[in-house]
Amino acid sequence: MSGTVTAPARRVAPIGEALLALLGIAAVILAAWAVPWLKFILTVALAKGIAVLGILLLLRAGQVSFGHSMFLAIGAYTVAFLAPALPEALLLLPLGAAIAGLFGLVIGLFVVRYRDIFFGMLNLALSMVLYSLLEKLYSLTKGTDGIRVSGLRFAGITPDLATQEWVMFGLALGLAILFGLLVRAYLGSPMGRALAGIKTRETRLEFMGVSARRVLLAAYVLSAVMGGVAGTLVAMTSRHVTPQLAYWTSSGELVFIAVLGGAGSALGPFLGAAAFELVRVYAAAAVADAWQMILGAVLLLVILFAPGGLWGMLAGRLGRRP
Amino acid sequence: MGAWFSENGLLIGLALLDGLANAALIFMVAVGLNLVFGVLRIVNVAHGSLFAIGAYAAASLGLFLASLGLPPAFGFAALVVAAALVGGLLGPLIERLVLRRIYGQEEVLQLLVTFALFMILEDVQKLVWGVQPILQDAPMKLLGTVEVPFGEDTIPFTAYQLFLLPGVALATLVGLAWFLRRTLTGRVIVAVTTDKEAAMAMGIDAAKVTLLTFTFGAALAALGGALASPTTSLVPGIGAQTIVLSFAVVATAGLGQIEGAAISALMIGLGRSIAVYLAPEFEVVVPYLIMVAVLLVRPQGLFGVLETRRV
Amino acid sequence: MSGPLLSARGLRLAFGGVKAADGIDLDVMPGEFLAIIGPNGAGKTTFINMTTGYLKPQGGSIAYDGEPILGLAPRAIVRRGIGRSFQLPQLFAEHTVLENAALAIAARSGLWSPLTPLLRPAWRAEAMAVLERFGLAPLAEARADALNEGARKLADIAMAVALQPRLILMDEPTSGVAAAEKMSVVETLVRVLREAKVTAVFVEHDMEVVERFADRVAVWNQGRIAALGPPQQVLNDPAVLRDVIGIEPAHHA
Amino acid sequence: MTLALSRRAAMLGAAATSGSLLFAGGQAGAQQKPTELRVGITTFLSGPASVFGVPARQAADLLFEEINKAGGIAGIPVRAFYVDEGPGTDHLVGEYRRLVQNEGVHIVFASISSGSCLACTPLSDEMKKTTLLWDCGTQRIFEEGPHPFAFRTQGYGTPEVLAPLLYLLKHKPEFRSIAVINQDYAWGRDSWELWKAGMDALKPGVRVLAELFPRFNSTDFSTEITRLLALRPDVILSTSWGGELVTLIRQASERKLFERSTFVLPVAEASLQQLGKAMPQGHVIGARGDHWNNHPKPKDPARFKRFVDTYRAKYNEYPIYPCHHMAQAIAAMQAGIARAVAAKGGGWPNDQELANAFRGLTFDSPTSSITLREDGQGLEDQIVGLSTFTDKFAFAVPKDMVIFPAAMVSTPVGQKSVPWLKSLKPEILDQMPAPIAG
Repeated sequence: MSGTVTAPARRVAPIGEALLALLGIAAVILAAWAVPWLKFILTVALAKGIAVLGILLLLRAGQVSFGHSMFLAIGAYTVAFLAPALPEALLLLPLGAAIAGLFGLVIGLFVVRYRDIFFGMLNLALSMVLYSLLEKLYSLTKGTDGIRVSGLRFAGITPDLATQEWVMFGLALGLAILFGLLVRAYLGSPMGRALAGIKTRETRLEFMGVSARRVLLAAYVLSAVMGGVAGTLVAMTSRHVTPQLAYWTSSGELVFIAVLGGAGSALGPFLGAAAFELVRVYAAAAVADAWQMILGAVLLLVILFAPGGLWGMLAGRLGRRP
Repeated sequence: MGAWFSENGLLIGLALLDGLANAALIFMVAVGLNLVFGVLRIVNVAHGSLFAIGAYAAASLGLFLASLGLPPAFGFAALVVAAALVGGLLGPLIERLVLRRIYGQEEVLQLLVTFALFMILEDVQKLVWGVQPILQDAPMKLLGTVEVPFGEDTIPFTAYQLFLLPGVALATLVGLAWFLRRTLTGRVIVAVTTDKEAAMAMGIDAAKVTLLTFTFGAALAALGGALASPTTSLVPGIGAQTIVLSFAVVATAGLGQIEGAAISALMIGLGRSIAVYLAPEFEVVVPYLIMVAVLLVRPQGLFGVLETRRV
Repeated sequence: MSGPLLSARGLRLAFGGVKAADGIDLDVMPGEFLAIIGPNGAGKTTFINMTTGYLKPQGGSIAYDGEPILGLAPRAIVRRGIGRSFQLPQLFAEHTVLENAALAIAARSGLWSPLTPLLRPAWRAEAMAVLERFGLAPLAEARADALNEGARKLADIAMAVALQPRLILMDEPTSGVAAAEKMSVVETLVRVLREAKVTAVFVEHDMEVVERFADRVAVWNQGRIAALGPPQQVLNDPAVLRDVIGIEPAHHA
Repeated sequence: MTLALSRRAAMLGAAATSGSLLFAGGQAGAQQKPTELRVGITTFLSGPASVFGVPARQAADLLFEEINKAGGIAGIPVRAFYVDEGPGTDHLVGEYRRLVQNEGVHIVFASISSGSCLACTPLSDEMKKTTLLWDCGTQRIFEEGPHPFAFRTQGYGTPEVLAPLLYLLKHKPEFRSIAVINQDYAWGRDSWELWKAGMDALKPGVRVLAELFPRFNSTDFSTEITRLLALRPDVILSTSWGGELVTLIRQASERKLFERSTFVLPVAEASLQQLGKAMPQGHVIGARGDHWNNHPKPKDPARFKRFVDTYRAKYNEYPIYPCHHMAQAIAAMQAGIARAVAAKGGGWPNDQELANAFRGLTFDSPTSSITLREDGQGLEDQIVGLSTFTDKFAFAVPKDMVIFPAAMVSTPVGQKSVPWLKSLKPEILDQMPAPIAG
């Protein structure tokens, strides 16, 4: 078998990875320029990719969070709640990230005591608590209809529609690159390497004088921050937030994207997110009432026949080159 | 406190009656999920879809039988037959074609495979049964209502929800406990749940046990759906809600725990009903709060056993 | 001469009805190699687990370097300088041997900046040095799960040694190692530990190994120390031979 | 296969398929008449609200087929691009952009869900794309700010709540207590707020015994029904719809709640076919408009009958109100485009000119005439009655119907619904037309 989700199949030389990343960036910019409506899709895809980077960190520890979209929702609702008073996007972004990170720390202190199914289910339960509250506290959140985000300013300027789309796209791309590099460095650091230890050799970590919980907590908080960043980006791009962002199927989608893209590289989540959004959009356009089935079938095929995900397939191909 | 209770005590009593029916339905689904987890070590997200398909199949079959002019009592047969059909057909199909290929792989892949199945089955339901609500409440009507005294007033409850649902759940619980402890097949399932390697070393055909358990679990989910069908109209999306509640029940109970599932289903069912009276805003949050609270105190669930697992 | 490095007094621990430790008293002197022998289930691994904080005894005390360590978490005990290796090697299977060693070095230095590469030059050099001492340098780039049993055992111990402990507890360092390479593995091991001035306690079933490398032997039986002394003396004790070892070692005559 | 879809491949694919459309849908200048009229339609094709979305889509398919057979609109065929509202608002806003920027639609029909409408209308402002709000009911749309490119071709929450309220006050003036059980989302909450504002103005002192908002998409109301049975309110209001309403009515009637309290069900019409004979008689029912199958005096009876019959023949069920709302949007589109083309002397209108044509437009539905006010809101009459059974239908229909003229029950332009309802005087009841037996 050529590798698995949580462990890279084969290592691609850093130079190859960098080249691929550059190629990807160029392709994304080209596509956004050539096809205006794709700009929106790609912005959302980049944002989700950032959230999936967080999932990837946890996957390295063998842990699946089936409730991670709660952090995305926290970031998004931070924007929705604060935008009327504080319409400055460049402040809302770090604020959303920080608040999500804070939630990540509090929730993390609780959930890092659990492993495997319990870890996944607890995250699921907590995200459902958030979802239910967002849905139920109608006077605050406008319930399932959600809140519209309007009148954002960027460094004090209110750009016209087309400019704002480009600004959001640029922000998302920039942050995707930033977090991609950060996660890449993180995974190469002792903190990142120790994550794999949680999956199989937690005892050994303890007998190296390392607290496995702290290793996992650090990754969890970072992943929550990235979820928050993704949420703020999604909120500012779609300019409408709903509790659906926190529903368990949304979290399932993030894990879906992680597996689709492959966890072998920080590029995986973005590959996965772009493929996911595009398949979804094209499937929805082609067969509006069976897009879910098509996505499900894609997921099934990937897991059964290419468990390394898109990155695994790419890496396999690159690895064979002389 | 005393005054409050005399005022609300009766109402809470009523809430308990509602909670019981609710708990019975959640239990039927959760216990199948838990059984499957015990043997396959897979949390089956598509379990909720089996619930929904069981419900749809039961309603369709019931309506079909009624259209043949058969008496409404056949509606009950439809519930059982539909559940058996769904479990007996879809169960082996899913296990053989899909799950079998991913045993021993990483947990996340197993979970996602069932998530993929869930997505596919959601649309299959729409393609087969359409989107208009379907309902077939002949079995509920047939049993009529029971007047429960409430102060000077009486409150009508359907006998279906007051007696039949809890009765079937109880019978399932007792039957399952008997099956697992007293029959050879049941003991084999317990053995595989407790220690798969050891069981295989003893010559147990794990493939057969897995297939059997999954089929059985699927039938339980379908039966849960079939039993729910007379009380509700069937619309797209009922599977997604059911499964996430079942997760809460199973995690609260402890993985692989049968009796535990009954007790946590009861806690969650009653908790929700009481919340409708006391704090309706929080009704939806109650199951998850119960789960989180339980896991805070007992990380392995109410009845879960640390490290060594058993049914 | 200074006092004992490790001192256990009256350790008691029972699992159900089975007494895994029934009043263990043991002093380990600095610099010595102490072998623990005894039948399966005698409580040898339990002793290691209690000393390293993995199991909590129901009674008794353990002092390390004169200070009580009972009740400390494993990682706190490790930080005080007690390392251990495992009967089944606990390596990070997805990582290379080099990364495994480097991770131990990173753990020891407590430097967990998320932006510092694990294989920064200083750590890489030190990890390579450790691997070279164990003769594992040629395998540095191999994935841990691709090693044979002997190399895995050595790598496991190398990780413990990379933490620079003063005392190391090894659970059957030679079990599973092919007979042909066993002696060379042990020789490597002893050489490295002597060089690093590490005191060692090791559980061992092979009497030849015990005889050649141990300074003292402690014989475990049913949660007690049945005999304690130099190998020559203990391994010739008829009671030990009969009750504990059970069979007469063929080479011993 | 999709499996092999790498990012690069996907990009190339996207660029290739959209290449020809890159410059579609331009805005100003001399407009060339397109070869087809592209209509983007957002509707629920998945999730619980697909009980509305799918029949509406069926109605649209049927009508477009008819229109195209008869030569299309302004001489060009119509082509629909459907978008599913099911996946959520964030997905939908992307799809709206795709419709406009990639598919190059000329007009958009937006949404069943009020949430979707609230998200899409600002997009219509930004992209200057004429958008017909074809089914959503929130009063917030036009009351919270102008939307120059958006028009609602049917009634909305305020008249749909006020008409049943007036009907109840006339039918059962002596009621003293009420309970509400609504779905927990904007429509459920907003409709209760509207109702309460009107009720407190027209009949102060009614006791509210319970305000129940079970979560959206609930499948069991046993506990809520027990509570309502114990409380014994005179009237129970529920603006719920779809499977939830069916479940509520079934469970409540089984447990004799309909014998204890009078129900007011403003959105009942869409569920009556499902309920069949299970719908109790003598309760107040509404249709979000006037398109009951037993409408006492439809404006164009032949057209009404033809639409219902064709729909029935094709889909084996009666059209429900979303089908009629879809038909209204299509009729509005036909009238609007005809007007715009006429205003340009036969030329093809640009986006601005198309939008202008809809302001103040009057168009005919099979049952009445609907005028789009200057704020974009359509004026659609409301018919409310009491549930009953006739020989003609296998399901409940209203009797003692009152046709409320739209202007009477709609908030005047420039005012907000809640303050306006609070300002109502009981005299409004005198303006109410007399009931028609039906």
